[in-house]
Amino acid sequence: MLLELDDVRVHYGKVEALKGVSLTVEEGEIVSLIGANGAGKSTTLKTISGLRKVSSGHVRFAGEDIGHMPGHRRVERGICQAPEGRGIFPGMSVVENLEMGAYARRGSVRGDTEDDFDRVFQLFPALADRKSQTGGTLSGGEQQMLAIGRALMARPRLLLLDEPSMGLAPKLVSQIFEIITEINGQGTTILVVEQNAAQALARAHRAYVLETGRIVKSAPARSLLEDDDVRAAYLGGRIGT
Amino acid sequence: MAGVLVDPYCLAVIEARRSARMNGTRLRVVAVAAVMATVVAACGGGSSKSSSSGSSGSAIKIGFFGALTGSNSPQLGINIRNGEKLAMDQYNKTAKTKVTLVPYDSQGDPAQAPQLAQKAISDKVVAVIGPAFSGESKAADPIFEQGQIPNLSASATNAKLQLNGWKYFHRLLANDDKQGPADADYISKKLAAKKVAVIDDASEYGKGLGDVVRSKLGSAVTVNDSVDPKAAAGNYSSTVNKVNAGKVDAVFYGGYYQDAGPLLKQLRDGQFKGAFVSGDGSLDQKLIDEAGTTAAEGAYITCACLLAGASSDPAAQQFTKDYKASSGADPGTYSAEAYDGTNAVLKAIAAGNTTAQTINQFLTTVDFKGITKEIKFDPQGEVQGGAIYMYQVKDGKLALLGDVNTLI
Amino acid sequence: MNRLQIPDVRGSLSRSWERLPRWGRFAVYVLLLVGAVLLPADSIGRIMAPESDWKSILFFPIGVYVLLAVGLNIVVGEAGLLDLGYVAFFAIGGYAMALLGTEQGWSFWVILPTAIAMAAVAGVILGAPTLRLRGDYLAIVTLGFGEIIRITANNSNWMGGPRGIAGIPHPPNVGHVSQLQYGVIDPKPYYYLVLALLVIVIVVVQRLKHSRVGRAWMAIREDEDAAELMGVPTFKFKLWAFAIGASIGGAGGVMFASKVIAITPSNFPFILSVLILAAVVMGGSGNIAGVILGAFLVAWLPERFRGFADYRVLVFGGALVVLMIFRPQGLLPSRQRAEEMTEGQGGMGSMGAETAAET
Amino acid sequence: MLKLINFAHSEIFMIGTFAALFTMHGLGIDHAIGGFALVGALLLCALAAAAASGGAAVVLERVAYRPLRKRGASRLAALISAIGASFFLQEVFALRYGRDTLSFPRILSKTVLFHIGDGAVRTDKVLVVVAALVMMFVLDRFVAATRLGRGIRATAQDPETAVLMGVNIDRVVMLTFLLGGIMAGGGALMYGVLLEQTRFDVGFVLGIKAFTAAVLGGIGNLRGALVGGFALGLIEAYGSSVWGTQWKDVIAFVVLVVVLMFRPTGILGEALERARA
Repeated sequence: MLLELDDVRVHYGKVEALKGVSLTVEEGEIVSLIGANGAGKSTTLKTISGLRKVSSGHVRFAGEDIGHMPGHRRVERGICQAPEGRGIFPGMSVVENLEMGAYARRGSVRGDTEDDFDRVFQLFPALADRKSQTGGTLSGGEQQMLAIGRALMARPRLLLLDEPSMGLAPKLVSQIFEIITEINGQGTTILVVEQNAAQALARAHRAYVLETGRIVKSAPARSLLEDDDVRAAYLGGRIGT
Repeated sequence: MAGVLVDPYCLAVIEARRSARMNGTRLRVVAVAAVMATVVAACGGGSSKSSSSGSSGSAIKIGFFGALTGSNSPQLGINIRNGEKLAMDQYNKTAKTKVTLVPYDSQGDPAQAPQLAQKAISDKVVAVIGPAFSGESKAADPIFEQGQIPNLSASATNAKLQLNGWKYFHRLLANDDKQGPADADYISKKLAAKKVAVIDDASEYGKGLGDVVRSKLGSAVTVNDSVDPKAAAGNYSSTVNKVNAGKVDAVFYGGYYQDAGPLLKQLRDGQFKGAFVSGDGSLDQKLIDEAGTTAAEGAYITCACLLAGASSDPAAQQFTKDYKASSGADPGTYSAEAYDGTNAVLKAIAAGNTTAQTINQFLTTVDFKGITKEIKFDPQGEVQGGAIYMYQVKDGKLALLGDVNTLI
Repeated sequence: MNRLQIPDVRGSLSRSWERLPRWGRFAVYVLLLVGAVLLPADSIGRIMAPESDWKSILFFPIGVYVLLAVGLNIVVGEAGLLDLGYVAFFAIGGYAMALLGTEQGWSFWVILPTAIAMAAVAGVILGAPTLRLRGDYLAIVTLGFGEIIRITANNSNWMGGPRGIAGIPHPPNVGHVSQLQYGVIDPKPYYYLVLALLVIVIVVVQRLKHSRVGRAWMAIREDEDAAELMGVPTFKFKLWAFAIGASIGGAGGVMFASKVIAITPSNFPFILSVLILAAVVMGGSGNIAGVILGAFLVAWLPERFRGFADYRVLVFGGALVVLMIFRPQGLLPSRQRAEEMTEGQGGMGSMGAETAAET
Repeated sequence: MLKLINFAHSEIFMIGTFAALFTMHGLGIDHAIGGFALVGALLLCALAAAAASGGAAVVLERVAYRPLRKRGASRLAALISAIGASFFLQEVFALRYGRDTLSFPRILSKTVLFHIGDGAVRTDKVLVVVAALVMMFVLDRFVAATRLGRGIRATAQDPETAVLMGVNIDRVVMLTFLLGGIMAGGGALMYGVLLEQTRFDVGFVLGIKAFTAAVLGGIGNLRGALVGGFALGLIEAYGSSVWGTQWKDVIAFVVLVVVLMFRPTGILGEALERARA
């Protein structure tokens, strides 16, 4: 088991945002987390990354309890997130943004990251043409690619993706998910949070459904695609590709 | 606790702290802690102090009003307070009715002056040495006037104060209407300067004095500048450039020594070779420390005050010795004036006048030979025959050249 | 967890306040007012200010600081605009009183509304070109405005230059009641005057706060962009906040000048802006009771500890740091503000992401 | 850089001037020296000033900023905390070393090299300008090209994402303060050499000027700060020669307002047009 959340509770002030979330991610899987706005999806990812404090419960990564570890050390352990809204550093160039991805690997020098750059530019050829452009001037799709590419620079064992399809044209959405599958194929475990449940469920191995801070369903992704409740709530009754 | 007066507020605080601890609520402890620390510490300081002044309730109180803390406190406060204290200590050695000194530390801030003047009235002081600054005088003197407390300033030289028709106002040295022209005369006649730069520090005192010099010198003033030393942050390069561009023979500076020192240094560094003249605010050994002995050498400084240490008069030398024994330092600017002023009040008390009104009445006729001059007040409260003295920096020391009128 | 404990206690206080019936609240207000009227008593003064004159300091600095803090709170606490030059409006009021009183011979009661209007206009003049700026940019511009007013006064002969203006008239006496005879010696009438003004200001401000204007300010404070998108004319309301805050500052200046008779530019230093801002923040910006408490402490503590003279500023500085560490939301924070804080996004933007601490 | 007005930065600078002064006293310098002795002495003073200022900045961050950051306090609270720290530090030095100006010994003979118009170009001024440019250049390169520099910029632009990239924010913030302190220390020595004086409140006005310059150029933009500094200096020099020195601050602020009206984020703009929505 690569990642395990065990009865995790998180508070914002007096409001309980996560009311005992338990989930697991196995090595090599794509797991998707679906749910409505405000269900606690992003909070779950932020908790795994260390941006939110755990009030109670455990977060285990590769057998180690990381629930109280500062966020930057979790990156060193191999957890990397492409955050919601992409979190591109607007004042930095594409290359500098990618270099930020490799930040946690202390010893990294240019030679060492050469391969990583190649890999990212192979996955996202569009970025290769815009190396020296600043992050703020990229289009939404390019920014999303940059965010994922940047996360890959850390050579993560677990890649967390928060709403990778948000605000993108449908064609780009499929493209992004194809790439996600490809990355997974190269051996990276992925936990993806999505509102676009159709795409997420189609690509994932397993999925969890989150409602108001609780996991209400967990099943293989395919079976959820057939689930009536899920279809009614998140798929608008229409099944995507 | 014995012997220390603990005022009820402090007790309340100690009590509150105890109950907070017993309740054990973290909130209270935390919220009150910061304030508490202040209060408790201050209660210690405050109460020991009030015990010392409170114990001598029967003695006659004479106030001191000026800056004991704050940026001008060495010159316009501590020098004066020490002079006043010396006079009172000497008096107490022999007198039956003792006098005590009650300090009112205004920090030179006119905004604090009214409440302190009010406090002096309710403390029933019979006279006040001060206020030290002209600015605070304007705020405090009307209150002293209404409260009928004679006040004798050893340092406030603003030339408008005496025009208010105040009966309780006195000062122990000539005002800026005398000092300014003396400076101007010295520059134009003795130094024979054709072109003069007049610079002031944009303060009430500095600009006031500078403007008097400007009007007296007239067209000889070819360069003018007004620099707030705070805004300059020690950098006078634009002023130095102006002075050099104007190719003047002399510079007059209206301001305080803290700023005159750096200005003088930068003028000399900027190759200014002419004479540097300044007023009483610059009269302090620190001027030389700050400008450096080379740069300060030869600078002229006028003052309506007599720097006792620089005088060869035997009475002044005796005063210098006593002062040093009493306060551990050489008498500074205004120390001797404060000493004379206090003695004027003490003479009134010795003559049996123990109320503010009778002391003030006595002051209208007082006439004795002080350290600095004959102490005798005109109806406006100005000391009569106040001379303007000229000092010059010689070998790193302030040397008295003499009365400006006799030098020209 | 610690963090939760603090608002809890405060919360119970405010809950019991909310449970009070209308007449109960009114009774508390009346009690407070009676307390304020009795405040100048000598017996209180001996405890509160053994080394200064209590009645005098009740007017200045305490009364005036409280008034200024209530005014600045509208700008900082309600609309969320950082103003580092509030002293400018205080100065405008003071100089209006001084110039119109000495040169035109106007009466205090004529000058007061005039000066309030002048300060409000000054607020608009400062605000109109600058209120589109945010955060630090606005802070430095307001700071500059405060300095411009002071330097102009210092270097303009018609404003008396560094000598300032003396002989400012007192307010005219009202009848023969001793509390209303405005002279040099008795500070009590001035205290009652500032108290009366303060009561009026507080009533007006609280009404405003619960009106449409107040809600608009709240929206601006929480998220200016969102407010704009929702159709709140943010610029207009920010300007209102500036003008109202400025006019209260101006009123404070008139009061101050009419009591002290002589004013100079050094009465209006930058540091006064900072002190008033500190009062607002340490009291609890946005909550009028907190702001009053903060201003009271800032004005009173230095007077209470005169004997401590040399260490006053040192201790004050240290206390500010300690207070901000333990109660960043102020001594009596406003409820909405407290919630904003726990969300980690104060009205002015938080200092950075809340990250899991190494605990 | 970190989007907060560090009011206490002036005091960090002030501490640097005192450290430089005491080092000079410690070295027994009382007259102008030259050659290697001068270089060595200046380096020692620079080291001492940078260490003192840098250390003070780090302590300041630990005491007055970090606890607030941990509590998610508003920037206003941080501003007040910094003001408190500023008062505190000033008073410590005022009480310990008095409120009068303290003079530096003359370490460098102030020889006029040549004249440009009425202005004399002097050795000390040349030295300071060169040293300042070198420091700016080194800092600029450091922030642009090193790993820590990237961490600083990332934290400034988006602290939460920076954490996701593995940036230790606490460490970066501390190092930023250290860096700022070291720069202030260098500046303090320059001030000492140029004006040969210091006082407990020496930093106050300079701090406001520095802040004005930074805003004028564009906050968080090093080159902007340089441009802003030069522009401010020119405006003040021009203002004081035309209207008199007393008006220079008024002129500087008026220019600032005009600039900000047309360019709300300074001359060069904020390096980081942070998406706010």
